[in-house]
Amino acid sequence: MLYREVGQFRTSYAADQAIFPIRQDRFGMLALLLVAYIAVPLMANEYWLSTIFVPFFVFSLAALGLNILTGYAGQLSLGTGGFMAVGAFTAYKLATAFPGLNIVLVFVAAGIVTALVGLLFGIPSLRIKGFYLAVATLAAQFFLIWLFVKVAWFQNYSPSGVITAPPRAVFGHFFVTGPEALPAYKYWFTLTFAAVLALAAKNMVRGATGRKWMAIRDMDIAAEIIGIRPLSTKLLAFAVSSFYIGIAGALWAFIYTASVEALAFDIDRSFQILFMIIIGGLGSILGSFLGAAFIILLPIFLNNLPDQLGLHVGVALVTNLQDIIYGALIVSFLIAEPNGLAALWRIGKEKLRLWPFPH
Amino acid sequence: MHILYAILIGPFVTMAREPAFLIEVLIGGLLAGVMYSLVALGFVLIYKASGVFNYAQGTMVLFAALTFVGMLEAGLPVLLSLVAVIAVMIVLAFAVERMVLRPLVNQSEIILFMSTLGISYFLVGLGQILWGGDVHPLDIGIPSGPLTVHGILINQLDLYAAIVAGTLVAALALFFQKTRVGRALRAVADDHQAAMSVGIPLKQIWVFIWAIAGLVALAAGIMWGASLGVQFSLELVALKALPVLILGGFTSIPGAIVGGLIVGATEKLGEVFWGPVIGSGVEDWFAYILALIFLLFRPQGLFGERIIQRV
Amino acid sequence: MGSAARIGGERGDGCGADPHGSAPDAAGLGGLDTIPKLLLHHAKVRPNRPAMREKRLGIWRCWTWREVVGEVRRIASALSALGLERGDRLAVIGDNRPLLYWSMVAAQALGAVPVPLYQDAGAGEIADALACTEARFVVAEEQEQVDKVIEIRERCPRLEQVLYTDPRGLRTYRQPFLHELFAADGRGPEECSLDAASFVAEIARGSGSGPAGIYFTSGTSGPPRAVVLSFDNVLATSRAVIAFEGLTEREDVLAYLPMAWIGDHMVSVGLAYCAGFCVNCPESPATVMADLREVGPTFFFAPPRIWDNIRSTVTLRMEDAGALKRRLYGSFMRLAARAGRRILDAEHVGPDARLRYRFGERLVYGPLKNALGMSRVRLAYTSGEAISPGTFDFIRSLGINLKQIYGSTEGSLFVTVQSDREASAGTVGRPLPGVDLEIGAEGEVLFRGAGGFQEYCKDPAASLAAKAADGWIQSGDAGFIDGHGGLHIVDRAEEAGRLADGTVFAPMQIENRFRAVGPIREIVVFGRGRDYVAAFATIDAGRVGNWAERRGLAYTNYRELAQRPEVLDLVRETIEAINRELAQDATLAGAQVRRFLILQKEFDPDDGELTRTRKLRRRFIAEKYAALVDMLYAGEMAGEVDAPVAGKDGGITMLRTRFTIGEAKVLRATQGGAGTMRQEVAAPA
Amino acid sequence: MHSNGGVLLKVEGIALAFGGVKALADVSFDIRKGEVRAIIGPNGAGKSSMLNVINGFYRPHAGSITYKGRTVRHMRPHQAAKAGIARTFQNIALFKGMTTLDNIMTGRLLKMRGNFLLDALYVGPARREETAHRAVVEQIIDFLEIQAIRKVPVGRLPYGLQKRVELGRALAAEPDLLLLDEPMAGMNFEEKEDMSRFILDVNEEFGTTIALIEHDMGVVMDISSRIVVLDYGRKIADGTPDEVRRDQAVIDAYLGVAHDGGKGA
Repeated sequence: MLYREVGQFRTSYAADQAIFPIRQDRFGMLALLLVAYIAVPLMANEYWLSTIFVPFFVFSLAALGLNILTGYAGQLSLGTGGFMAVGAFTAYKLATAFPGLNIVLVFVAAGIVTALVGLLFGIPSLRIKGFYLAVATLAAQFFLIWLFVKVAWFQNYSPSGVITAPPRAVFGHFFVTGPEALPAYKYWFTLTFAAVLALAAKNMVRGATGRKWMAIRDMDIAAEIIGIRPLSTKLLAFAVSSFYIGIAGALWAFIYTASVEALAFDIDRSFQILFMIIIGGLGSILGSFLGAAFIILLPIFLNNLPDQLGLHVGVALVTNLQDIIYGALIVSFLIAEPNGLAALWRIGKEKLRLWPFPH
Repeated sequence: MHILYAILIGPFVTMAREPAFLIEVLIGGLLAGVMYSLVALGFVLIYKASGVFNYAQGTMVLFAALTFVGMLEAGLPVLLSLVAVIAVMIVLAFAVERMVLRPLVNQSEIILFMSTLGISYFLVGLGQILWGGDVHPLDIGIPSGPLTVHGILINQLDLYAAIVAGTLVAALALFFQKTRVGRALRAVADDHQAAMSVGIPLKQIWVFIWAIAGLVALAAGIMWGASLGVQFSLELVALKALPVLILGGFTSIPGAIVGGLIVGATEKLGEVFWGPVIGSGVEDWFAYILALIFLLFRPQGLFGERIIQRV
Repeated sequence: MGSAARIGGERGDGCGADPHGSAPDAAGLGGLDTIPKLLLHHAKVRPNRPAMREKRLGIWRCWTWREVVGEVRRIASALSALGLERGDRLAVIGDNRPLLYWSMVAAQALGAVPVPLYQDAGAGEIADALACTEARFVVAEEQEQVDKVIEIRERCPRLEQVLYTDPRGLRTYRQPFLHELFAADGRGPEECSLDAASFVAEIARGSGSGPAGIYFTSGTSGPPRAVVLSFDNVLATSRAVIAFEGLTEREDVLAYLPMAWIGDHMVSVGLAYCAGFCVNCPESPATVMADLREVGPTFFFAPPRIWDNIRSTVTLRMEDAGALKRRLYGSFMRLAARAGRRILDAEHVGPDARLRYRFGERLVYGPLKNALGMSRVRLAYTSGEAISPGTFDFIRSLGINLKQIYGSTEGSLFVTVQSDREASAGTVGRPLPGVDLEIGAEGEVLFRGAGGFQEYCKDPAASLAAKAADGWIQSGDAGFIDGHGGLHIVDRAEEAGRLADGTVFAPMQIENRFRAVGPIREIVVFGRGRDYVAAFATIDAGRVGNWAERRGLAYTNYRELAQRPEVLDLVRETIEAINRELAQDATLAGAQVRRFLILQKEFDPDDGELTRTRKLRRRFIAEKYAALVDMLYAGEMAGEVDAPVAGKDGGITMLRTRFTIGEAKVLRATQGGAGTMRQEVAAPA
Repeated sequence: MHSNGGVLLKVEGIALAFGGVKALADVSFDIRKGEVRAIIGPNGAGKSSMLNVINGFYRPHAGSITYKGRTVRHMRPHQAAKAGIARTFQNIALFKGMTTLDNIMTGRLLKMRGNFLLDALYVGPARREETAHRAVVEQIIDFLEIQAIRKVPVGRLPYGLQKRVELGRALAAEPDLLLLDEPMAGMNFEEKEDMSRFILDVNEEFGTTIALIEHDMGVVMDISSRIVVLDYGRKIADGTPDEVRRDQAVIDAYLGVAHDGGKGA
């Protein structure tokens, strides 16, 4: 009902293939970016910036990465946590080994290293599919975490196994890591990473690369017969996906928590991110963000619920109740909308465009 | 060079030097493997009958054991507790079919898989609320302590567990081969449509198979609980069963058994002989890497059917 | 495959550079009295305004006026090279395509006369038309049309050259008279044998009194006639309309009506070339609705049937909506029925209703117009036949400025036009400035004006009968002029009559009340010289199908649906409801429908029951279904008759079929209805 | 049909077996440039297997394939695709999650030179390439008259249209040899007529050589220039429609078996 599309016609393929071909959507996106870059840092307090928005962007990136692999290329992976750890520890090693290296480059390099590791663990995807592959990715998960726990070199021989991000600044003196870092700087920094990489992901999935991935996902035999090489396509998905996840891991370790141990990236983390893309919507960039928001906000909401209701419940009981509610919510969500929040969004938008017609 | 030696040759030298120890480790591993088989069996049953990769199998093991312990602690006699837990697992099967599987029928595999993750969370929370989060020791009267046979030490509990597991597996195999219900279940596994068309009610089959998986979980839970205490790490046993599945194939009962034995044995060998060299905790991932390498050569698993692609 | 795409610019900023050199000078043409002269004029005064768009290969291609001159010159040059000469006739057959429009203008530039034909006409109809107009050239769109022309070529001795614009499937055709007419884009500049100067010179030779084209009437009662209109007819009429409505170069129209219909020609050529606005061609007939939304025309012209369709589609689609939305929609549509038309007519409306209507505009009307592609429409016309009052009020109540015009091919489409604040379903408006109107002896509408046609092609007798020496033209319609000078059309003069008891019987008036109401799609009434009025109905398969599904009634095709007794009852209820309405109307009260039956196929122009513009051919239907008409006036309630029915595969077969007759209650006329035809109709059923 | 006589593809002595079941035994025939070649035979005669061998999906146990003068035992599917062999499938194998447009665009992938980095940045070359290929795909959409479903996810389309989209995807590769596996299966009369017209138009407009499997004998006889008849994995006849129609072996083995199926012959 908000849409007035009449008279918006495209005179070039470039315009027709734009990310937001409808004018109202373009304005909407612009407004969203303005709010994200200007309004939020002005209005939000430190708590919101550091414990909600920053992890939201970090999780969104990880979810984006997993969505590329699972949602677009159709390769189920349970190793996300392990790859995040690769990103985190690579960034740590690089930052401490080369103190002069720009922090952005450190993160990008961490992403590249993770991509290579992802490539390695993607090789079995040539031979195996579905849950066999999922279980195989668990090998990466367990092996990598074990590696970062056991091999002290990765933690620079820290006795506790915890790595702490050294202070680093962008543009000379805006500290984004370390004790002097301001929440707003951290916020802008992660937001920019998320925005730029989301744009890149959108570009890939709407282009030839994305079509290759989706072809493999939807029907690998037909894809092969029209000339798509399954292995290189899948490996590319593994690499790109791991790049995103690696950067997310590095951001997690450096910006969000500032210090972290390998166990922060255990199998539960993998499942958490998998939840995000399922709840958010497989094969949707927007869904990665929506899913991340949902999974981050849900526990916060559940935590505060007893207080809001004026109930006094023990901490242990709260945690257990949370688990129950979380589990039940996931099941009910899958039943209500198996295609995720992005599908709800899409349907809602479609309804608005067709309003008052029902379909 | 030293490190290569330590990894590639050293352990074998140790093995050769102490064959009795090797056999001891091997037997210990095989016995543990039987327990893996038991958990894997639960996965296979459900996957075969309903195409669901049931991640909650591990949680079911925990939940069953917790409930059992909880009832014992409440003062119920063993047998009554057992019956009560069995009843609980059957109720659980009904609930899962009614509230999860039925609404999600015809959804993709990954959605069903995610729903079992939801079930898993739910059961963990429920179990803790009902029975508390502490470690519960479980004594079911099996003598612990080692048994010496020909100079080789064998853990009695492991042995009994293996016997129970073996019996259960054999019983299940007989059930599937010889009974009418069992054959119906196999028919469902082979072809849902065909099973429906000959009048096998799919919904009942699902309840049934989940109930059986619950019983298998109970057996596994009691055994593991007896040796480790009933605690939340039991859930992780499920993760151990996954490489077993890869090795044996998701749909093969013999595969689950043989795969379990292989995983149990190699994992123990890895931990005992390689652990000192490359760090402890090798068993966390050893089986996975093994399974992964194995898969590269035999993608369908040990007993899985060869896949002929058609277009 | 693989031709480079040409990409136009955004709306309003022109469409890119001119590939054909600058426009020839239009000076010294001696007045803008022909369409080609207007073309040169626009290329000079608004060279970079869009003149034509076409959705092709997924995007909108755009041509500015300057570019169009180049295209037309190129086509003229090709036609001239093939021997087209002054005075020749050139037939055009196909969907609305820029190349076909330009071919017509190119022919005019060379002094030849374009003859647009209906693209869905059969080979026989085309043969008749070509023979009648003595066409030497045919420009056809694609293989299907070319095949038809080749098939009947022997019957048209004057036919020499056939050009086609879409080579698909024609590569193996070796006939020497076949030529491809290239689209210029992507093929590089075509060699143009006709240089700019001689092109302008050729155009300058044309004059306003010369023939602009030959257009076929739809032929509701009898075979179609070929009407010759001069440039003066077309241009004077167009200019009068532009002045009357304030049309500018900024309009957008969608060219989707058959090119052969005078309605499309006047809008897409006459008005477009006079006002200099842009004509948009849809991608294919299947995408018209989507393309309509994309273009968002500001001026939209449609015959009543399309408005009926829009209304029934809206109603049908809203039936699937949730309860809440349906209530919201229902309440706002009731408000619109009360206040919407009055607001549009700038009549007095209370501030409360006005506020609520504005609210409804945000919530319902605006989105609805957006969904229909009508958001930008500031002027909409309906013409060709009478529109049902329900549909007319429905469209206007949404805030779409729909107006009736009355006219005919012989009158260059426009004889009367409703002015903005006097639009109503009853009258068809007052005469267009410059047109005189009179009611003849038999109640027949007579008119005289600049748009009055020249003659019927090769039929001087008929010409003489229709057009008097002093320029008065007999419209063939019966009507009267009300106290405000508004014209009312009763029916075709030859159709209007009386029942046996002397009651006035105007079938069109009755049929209008029923068309597209509830389950009924079409209705045909009989009664002239009979004791009572009886009717054939066809049902709206979409709506009735929906209704049947909701009720769990089984059916597999139209025929089974039409045979269901439940459907007969449903139709009966609708007829009785409308009978009640008719009873309120003094002139129509005696002509309520008493007996009816549901036909087991829909009317189709291919079966001759409708004209190509989808008008009912009542007389043809009466003859074709004579046995059924007899049944309606015989006593029994059911019977078996050989009748055409829709077969399973969609084809039509003659089958001995059982028909059941429905009897509807007829009410006594209520006194107090005014003597006019004007009738406030309640919100759509 | 402008067959100009040159042989485009020749299979010789092809044999194929699945776990002891012989699918093809010593099958040889050729396909000439520009012709419409039909492969017919009763169910289980090995027709689909033959197509699968030609485009490399199955590896024959014996025999050779000579394509454009090069003789090999086996090409991998993507090699075959690269060499200009495209195909459609008996059970539609479209990418269900993608629109009509994207599905046909996948047919262009072999001709696209970009990489994922250019795609990610969507800068100059990637953008230009995307646009250029879109223009080609639009020609195919126009050709197949599917403008109205351009942006509809193919999963929502009726069967007949899906078949058309699949043909579009194969055409997008601008193949030299187009393999059609029962292009008209499950279609009604009108859809079959449309599809026949498209097949002939493809053959005529683009000069594409076509090999097709089809059950409807009427259609086969109408549109193909030469026909190979298989039965139980063996070739039993090969010739023009008229020759095949008169061939006693065909009448016995094929038409004799399928009384109802042989209506057109």
